[in-house]
Amino acid sequence: MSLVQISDSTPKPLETGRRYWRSLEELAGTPQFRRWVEREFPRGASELLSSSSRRTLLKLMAASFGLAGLVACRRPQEKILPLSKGVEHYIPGKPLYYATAMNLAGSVTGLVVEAHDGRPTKIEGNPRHPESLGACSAFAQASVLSLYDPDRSRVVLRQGRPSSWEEFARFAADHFRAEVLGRGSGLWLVAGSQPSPSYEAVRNHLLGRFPEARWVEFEPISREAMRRGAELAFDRRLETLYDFGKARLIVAFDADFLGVDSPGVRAIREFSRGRAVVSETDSMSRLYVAESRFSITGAMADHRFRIRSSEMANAVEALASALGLMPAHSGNFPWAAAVARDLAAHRGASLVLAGPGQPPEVHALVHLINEALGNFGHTVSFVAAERAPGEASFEELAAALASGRVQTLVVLDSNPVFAAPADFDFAANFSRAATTIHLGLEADETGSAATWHLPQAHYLESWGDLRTLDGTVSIQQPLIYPLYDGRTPAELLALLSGYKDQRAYDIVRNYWTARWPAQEAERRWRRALHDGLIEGTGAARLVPAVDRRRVLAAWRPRPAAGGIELVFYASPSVWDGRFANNGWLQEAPEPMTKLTWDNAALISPATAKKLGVTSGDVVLIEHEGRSAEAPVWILPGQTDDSIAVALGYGRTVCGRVGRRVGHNVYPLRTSRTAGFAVGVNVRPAGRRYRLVSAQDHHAMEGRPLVREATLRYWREHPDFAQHAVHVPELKSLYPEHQYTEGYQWGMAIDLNRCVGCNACILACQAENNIPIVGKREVARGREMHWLRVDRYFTGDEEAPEAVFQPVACMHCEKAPCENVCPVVATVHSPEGLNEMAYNRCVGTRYCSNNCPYKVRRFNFLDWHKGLEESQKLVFNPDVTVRMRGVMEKCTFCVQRIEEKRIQAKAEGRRPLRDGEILTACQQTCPAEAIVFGNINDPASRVALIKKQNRNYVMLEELNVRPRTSYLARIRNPNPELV
Amino acid sequence: MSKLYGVLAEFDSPEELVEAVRAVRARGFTRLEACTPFPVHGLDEALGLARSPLGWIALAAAAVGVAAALLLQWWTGAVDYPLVVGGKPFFALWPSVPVTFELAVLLASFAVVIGMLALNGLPRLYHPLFEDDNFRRVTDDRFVLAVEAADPLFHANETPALLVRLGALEVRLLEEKA
Amino acid sequence: MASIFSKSTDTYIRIGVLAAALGAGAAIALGFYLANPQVRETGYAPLQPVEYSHKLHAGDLGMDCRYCHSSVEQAAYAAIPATEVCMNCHVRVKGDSPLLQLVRESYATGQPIPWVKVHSLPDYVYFNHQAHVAAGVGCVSCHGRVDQMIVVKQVEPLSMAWCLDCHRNPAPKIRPADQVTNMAWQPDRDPVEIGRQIVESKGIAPPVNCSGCHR
Amino acid sequence: MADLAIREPFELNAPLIEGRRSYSEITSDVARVVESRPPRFWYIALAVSGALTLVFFAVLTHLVRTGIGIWGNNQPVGWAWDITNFVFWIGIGHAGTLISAILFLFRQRWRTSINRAAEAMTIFAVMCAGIFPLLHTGRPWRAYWLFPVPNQDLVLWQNFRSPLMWDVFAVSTYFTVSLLFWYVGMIPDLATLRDRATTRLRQIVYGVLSLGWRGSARHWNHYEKAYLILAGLSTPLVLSVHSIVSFDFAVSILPGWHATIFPPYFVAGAIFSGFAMVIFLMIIARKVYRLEHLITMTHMDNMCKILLATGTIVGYAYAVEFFTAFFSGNPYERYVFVNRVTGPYAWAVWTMFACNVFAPQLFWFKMFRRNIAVMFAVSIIVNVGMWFERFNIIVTSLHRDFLPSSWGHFTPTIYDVLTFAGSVGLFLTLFLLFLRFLPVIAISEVKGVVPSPGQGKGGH
Repeated sequence: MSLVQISDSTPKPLETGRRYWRSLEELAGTPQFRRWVEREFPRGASELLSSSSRRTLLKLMAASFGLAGLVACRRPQEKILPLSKGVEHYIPGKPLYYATAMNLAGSVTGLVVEAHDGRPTKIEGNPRHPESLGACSAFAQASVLSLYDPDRSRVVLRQGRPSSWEEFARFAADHFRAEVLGRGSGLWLVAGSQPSPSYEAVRNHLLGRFPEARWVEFEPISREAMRRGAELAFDRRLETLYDFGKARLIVAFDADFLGVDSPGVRAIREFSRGRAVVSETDSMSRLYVAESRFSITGAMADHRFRIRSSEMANAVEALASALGLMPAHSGNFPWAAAVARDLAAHRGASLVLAGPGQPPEVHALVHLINEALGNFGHTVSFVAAERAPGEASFEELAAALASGRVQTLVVLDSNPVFAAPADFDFAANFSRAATTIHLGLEADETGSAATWHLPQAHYLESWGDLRTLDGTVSIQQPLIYPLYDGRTPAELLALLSGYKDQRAYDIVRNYWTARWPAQEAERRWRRALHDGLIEGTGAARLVPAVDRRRVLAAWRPRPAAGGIELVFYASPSVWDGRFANNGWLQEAPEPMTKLTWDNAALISPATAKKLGVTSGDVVLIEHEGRSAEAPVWILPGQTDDSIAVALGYGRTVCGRVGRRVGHNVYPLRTSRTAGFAVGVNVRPAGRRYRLVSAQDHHAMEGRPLVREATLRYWREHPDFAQHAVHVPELKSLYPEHQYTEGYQWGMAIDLNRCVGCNACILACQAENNIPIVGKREVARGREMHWLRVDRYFTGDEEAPEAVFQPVACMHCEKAPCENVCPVVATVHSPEGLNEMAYNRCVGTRYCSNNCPYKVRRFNFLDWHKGLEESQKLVFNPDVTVRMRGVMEKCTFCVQRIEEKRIQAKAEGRRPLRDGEILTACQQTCPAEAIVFGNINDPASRVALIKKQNRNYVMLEELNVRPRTSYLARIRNPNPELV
Repeated sequence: MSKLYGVLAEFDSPEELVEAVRAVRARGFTRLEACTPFPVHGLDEALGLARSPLGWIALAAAAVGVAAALLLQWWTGAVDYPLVVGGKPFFALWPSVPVTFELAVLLASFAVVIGMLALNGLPRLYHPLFEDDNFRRVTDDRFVLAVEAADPLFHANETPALLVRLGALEVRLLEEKA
Repeated sequence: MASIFSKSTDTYIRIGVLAAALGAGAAIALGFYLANPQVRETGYAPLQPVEYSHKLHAGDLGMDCRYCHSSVEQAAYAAIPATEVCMNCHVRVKGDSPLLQLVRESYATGQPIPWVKVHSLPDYVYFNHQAHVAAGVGCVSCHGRVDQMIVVKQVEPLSMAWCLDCHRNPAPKIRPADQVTNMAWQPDRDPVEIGRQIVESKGIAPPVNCSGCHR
Repeated sequence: MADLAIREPFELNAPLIEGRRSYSEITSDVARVVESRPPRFWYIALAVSGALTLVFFAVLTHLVRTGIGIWGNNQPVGWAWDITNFVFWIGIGHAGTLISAILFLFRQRWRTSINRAAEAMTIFAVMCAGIFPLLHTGRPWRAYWLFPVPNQDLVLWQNFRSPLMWDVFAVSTYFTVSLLFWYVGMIPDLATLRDRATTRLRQIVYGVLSLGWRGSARHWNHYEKAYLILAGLSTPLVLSVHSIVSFDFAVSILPGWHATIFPPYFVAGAIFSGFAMVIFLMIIARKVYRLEHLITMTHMDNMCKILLATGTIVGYAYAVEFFTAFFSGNPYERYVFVNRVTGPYAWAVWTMFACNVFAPQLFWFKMFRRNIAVMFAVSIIVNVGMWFERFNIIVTSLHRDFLPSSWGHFTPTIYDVLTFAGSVGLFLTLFLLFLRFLPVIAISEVKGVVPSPGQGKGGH
């Protein structure tokens, strides 16, 4: 991709203490940029027709002679735009890496972002950061695409008409005065959860100026129920922290802690370390999951109990009573006793948790159980959670709005008009406030309804700081100057409140340097920027005592409610709707259903039979007089009479990608049924709707693709994985090609660690410029993901087990694809890579037909057609952007291999170190399931792993000698329960 | 100014033509041309034509084809730019068979067709015989024997008479344009 | 009636066939000549917005390539220098020359100078200056005697075939590290011999597989 | 006149040419077709097929401009109708050379009335076929990389291990040799047309095309030798072509493709479909141009027998395929065949069985072998069936291979349909033009098999 060209056109730094790029802002305006853009993507003939280039042509003819000259004229003239002034650390074409942090609904992940010539192109986890440990989630990986989203709001809107920050500043100066707002009794502010010290300082300054103003934190998907539960148990507002690494035994009640219930990645990393086994003698943790929706956590479970969310309380109660914490229980939970015994045997090393969808008293009871099991201080700990001064609940805001007591409503980085609980009819009352101000990345449902809409700066454009649950603070530094003149929430509050610092950079820098000794300040600041976190931050861990009386007093036994329940959950693609316009996420298959570009009402086969519907039938769901429609998708393993629907779809005021994608079920979700609603009425709407799944077939057909065993079986048959299939003695007609020299690249994927979180898919997409194709083309089976995660169901249809298997090009030593390519477009490198030369490919698709793993992807159409300039900036310049008509596939991130190799050459031709080269998928994998390296070096990690007895090769009997092998999945069921 | 080409005798069955040819050659005539609408078996022996050498030409061409094909596949695959393809050898005989065979057949076929035309002196759009109006029927239902004037035994009166005796339907002298 | 074709027809036909054959041969030969990268690509020498003479700077004044193209040893690109670099000298030297008007403007306004790219490779080719300089390939090997060019001109085809010649047999193009930027290097010994020794000592083995250059 | 009949091993006692025909009658019978104004039917047919041809080129233009995506192909079904059509047409293209070459070597004289048309059909079918491998590529403007021409930029060559390369050579060789064979065979007849020509234009055109042929014994001597050698070369060639086409599949590792019986199985199928197409075209030609006495019931009858034989061989091949799949014990192989008869494309497989195996069985009965209506129907049914055979081999094998996770489904788009229909149009257009301007029957050869007026001297 000739975007590498931009390398020579890096703009000059901003004149602040800290220097950083503002390339687009600077270039976009200039004619040079426009011209560069035209040269960059030449319009063929038009090149010669424009008078200016005809002059060029004459010049060229003068400058060159004869045929050479004539021919040379056909070359479109490319411009090189060098800097005017140099920039420290910056070498054109060399990527730079900056530490920053991302906030998703209050969960913070520390990141390291790769910038090519001023363009952030790739997000990685920050190894120093406790919530990342080097990994990052699919959301983080995809967030870079949102940065360049051309549908982001670009201008200040007043009553929907273009305005300017200047105009707004004049308005604010005039409006946010004591004379107008008085003590602020009519002023309400709603904000998404943003745990940020400096931001809170500005906020508090504003609330200080207007003491009667009310502050509301609104997150459609929040941990509020957990905080309330803690309040109930400890009579204090606390955040609960889990250490899954220390837990040898985990019992999860409706808690998808590997999935959407903890959007960070620490949980996965800790959990998967607990599952890591090298030899059959090792011990591994055990996971019990009781849940209604079949989640990826459920897929990892050693025992999974299908229980409706509305009965989860009874299940917890049953466990509590089995542990002797409550009077004996009548409910029918046969496993409770055995689980209780198991827990009792793991005092201090076990962990019981409930999902954020469960009511406070359930969380309180869970705290009681954990305390009784001696888990406090080991696997469970707490930190204080402060409230903002004058913090009010969303309910109060809704009431105030309804009664017209809200004059001025400021909405920061939040979309309540779309996502507010249905019982508040917030959308209707929103306009009752005289002045509404919305700051957001897009002019969404709320923005378009507000008096003022202000473009917000993307986090990659923003200065700030972010605090994780455990109190660690990271500095958020921008990678690029705001593309569309956006501002951060802190900047807006500073503007409204006349805070001493007005610019995000000053706000955060001065906030921290003021807290440090002057002579230390600069060093510590630079250190914080470099490390991505501030030393010495981190809240004190508390181990309070549970007020057992309160907990039990608050507990009232629930009769098992009849009817069908409706469970709401955050979409692993669009979360609460905020990523709706992110194509990468929309196209990423939902881990369990493999659905793309949609949400659906997930129901069990039995329930489907009962309702007389099948996948694709639209059903009308009614509850308390509210109703919404959604297409049905039959998901084996769903709990009967329980419907799960992902939130966040069906956005109406949204960019081109996400508008009207999927079905909006917020209209069914009230403040009391945030987690689930019981007794909903479901009936077929008599319509069908095309749902598109990236995987049409869900059984392994008895083929030994994913190999698994119980821990016990493994101990009895250590080599079960190799003997799953008989491989006859294979002889070759020809002398075999030997791969014994130098580096020989290979990969091992541990199926016992992979949790199917999709992070690798998104990482691969970002690293390798993989296009999205849209729902229609996915339906035709033309998705382009180089790396896919296959999900198979095993066992009985109602209560199956699920396994995940990441599949990318296996780089077979005897690659069947290579033999059949007529033009040697795909051949083998001396280091065992199955190379794909796009520029040689004529596109016969024979290779794909002959690939037993079907990992090759063909550009059936020009997927990059009509990209806007800003979208082209996300491309990784080290990877060719493939044109229509050529085949492509996983390259083992050859660009990363070559980068390190060249670096090693430059450093005196030193050998490459093991682990020096990380593939994109490996680097981001929260579960550390993927290991890549030189199998020719017996000491390398990958070579050692391939020696393990769980190691096997998929379709080994074909004798294609893949370089990627798998480690068999091990389950660790409780002997008492099998 | 035109000179005599020879004498033309028309027959209406292949058998009579063959008979006539035998008879004429028995009398020692050598410069004969016998034209028929379809291949008449026995006629070439009667005329004493040699066996066509086309078989050898085809064989030689096929051999060239085989050599060329093997050389091409070996040189491009193993010498000019050896690439590891599916771990296979740079050159092996079995995978080379199809191309080799096809190329052999291709060259042989061309050789045969071109050889046939060359041996027959075709294309030759003009020939004295075409000057004769009735000669056209030779591609329809007539069997023609021409004795060229260039033949030492040729006699402007004797020869036609002879042909008439041999059962020719019609006998004409043919003038050739200069 | 007479024959359809006159006697001469055959002569005409034979001549025609011969001519056609020769014509076709000539056309093919010409096609190959035009398609030859050496012919097609070399000689490109666009005029630059600033009349910068490499002959003057690199040749007569003997400046080292790396003074301006400073990133050549650390990056894939031998970047065009920032205006700043020009001004390092030209604040004093010829500070008021009209030829440098654009340079001074650029320095003042921060607007880049729109240089025209001369040596341009396809988007799918990943040439890396750092690697080649580290190996000891002289600038002159690909760029020619830039120190003698007033207007920079492409002298090599920069085609894949041309790259491979050297990747298959690097010795003739390899020189001691300190001679890389020396345009006029004339060793007393046989340069190929020197190259061979360096290739052995450094263990230089240029890739000839696809992903060496295409990713 | 039975004593004058040429006795054939194939059809025991029936004259090849009905009624006693003199040489000139035969000549004018055939020449008439070219010399007289074509019947109305010809114009109607040409209009229809011509229109389809235009559609064909329109679709192909759209294809090259937009991409393979306009078809239904996908992952895992990388090949679908495109290659199905290719194999279909190549198959059709087999009867011609077979009749001319193999039957010639076997001295099957009854071939003389049909070989010319059959060869023409071959050439047109191969032309249709050749278009697909070129235009099914994602970047057809790079398709020249499939030919070993020196490339000065990349110095890259081809991969001669790839069956697709073998195809390139096989198909182009087959086309060239068939063309030569056809043309050489026509030279004497072109001379006949030249000599009968009444207009100057025709005289010149046929004059040039016939290269000055004058039927001299010397000509015939070399000519017959050449024809014999070409026949000898074409015989292994025609067998090799479809064998190599079958390698495209047999050499891969895909269950349902990776089968050793493919070469004979494909060749039999090709002859089968080829003869079906010849019957189809001959029935039309003889009717429209009243050539029933030259293309006699005997010919039709013999072709029906070949249809019966090859159809039965094909049926046997199907059976063997299933047997080997089950006998192999290879679960993937087994699944493919279970899936063929029970899976989403089962309807296509059963269509194939019905059309290819059962329909031809009618020809065990003489009444059907002599019933034009039945022949016509069967010839069409068989071609439908053979198209489905290729569809089944390609699509049903591809859509469910090793990993169930990547199983998929293929649904054709309107462009798939138009492309195929268009290729049929092109084929018919070319054939109609052939009927109009070239000798549809090998005049000189037919004369060779009718009794000579030279009585008693007993043939030749």
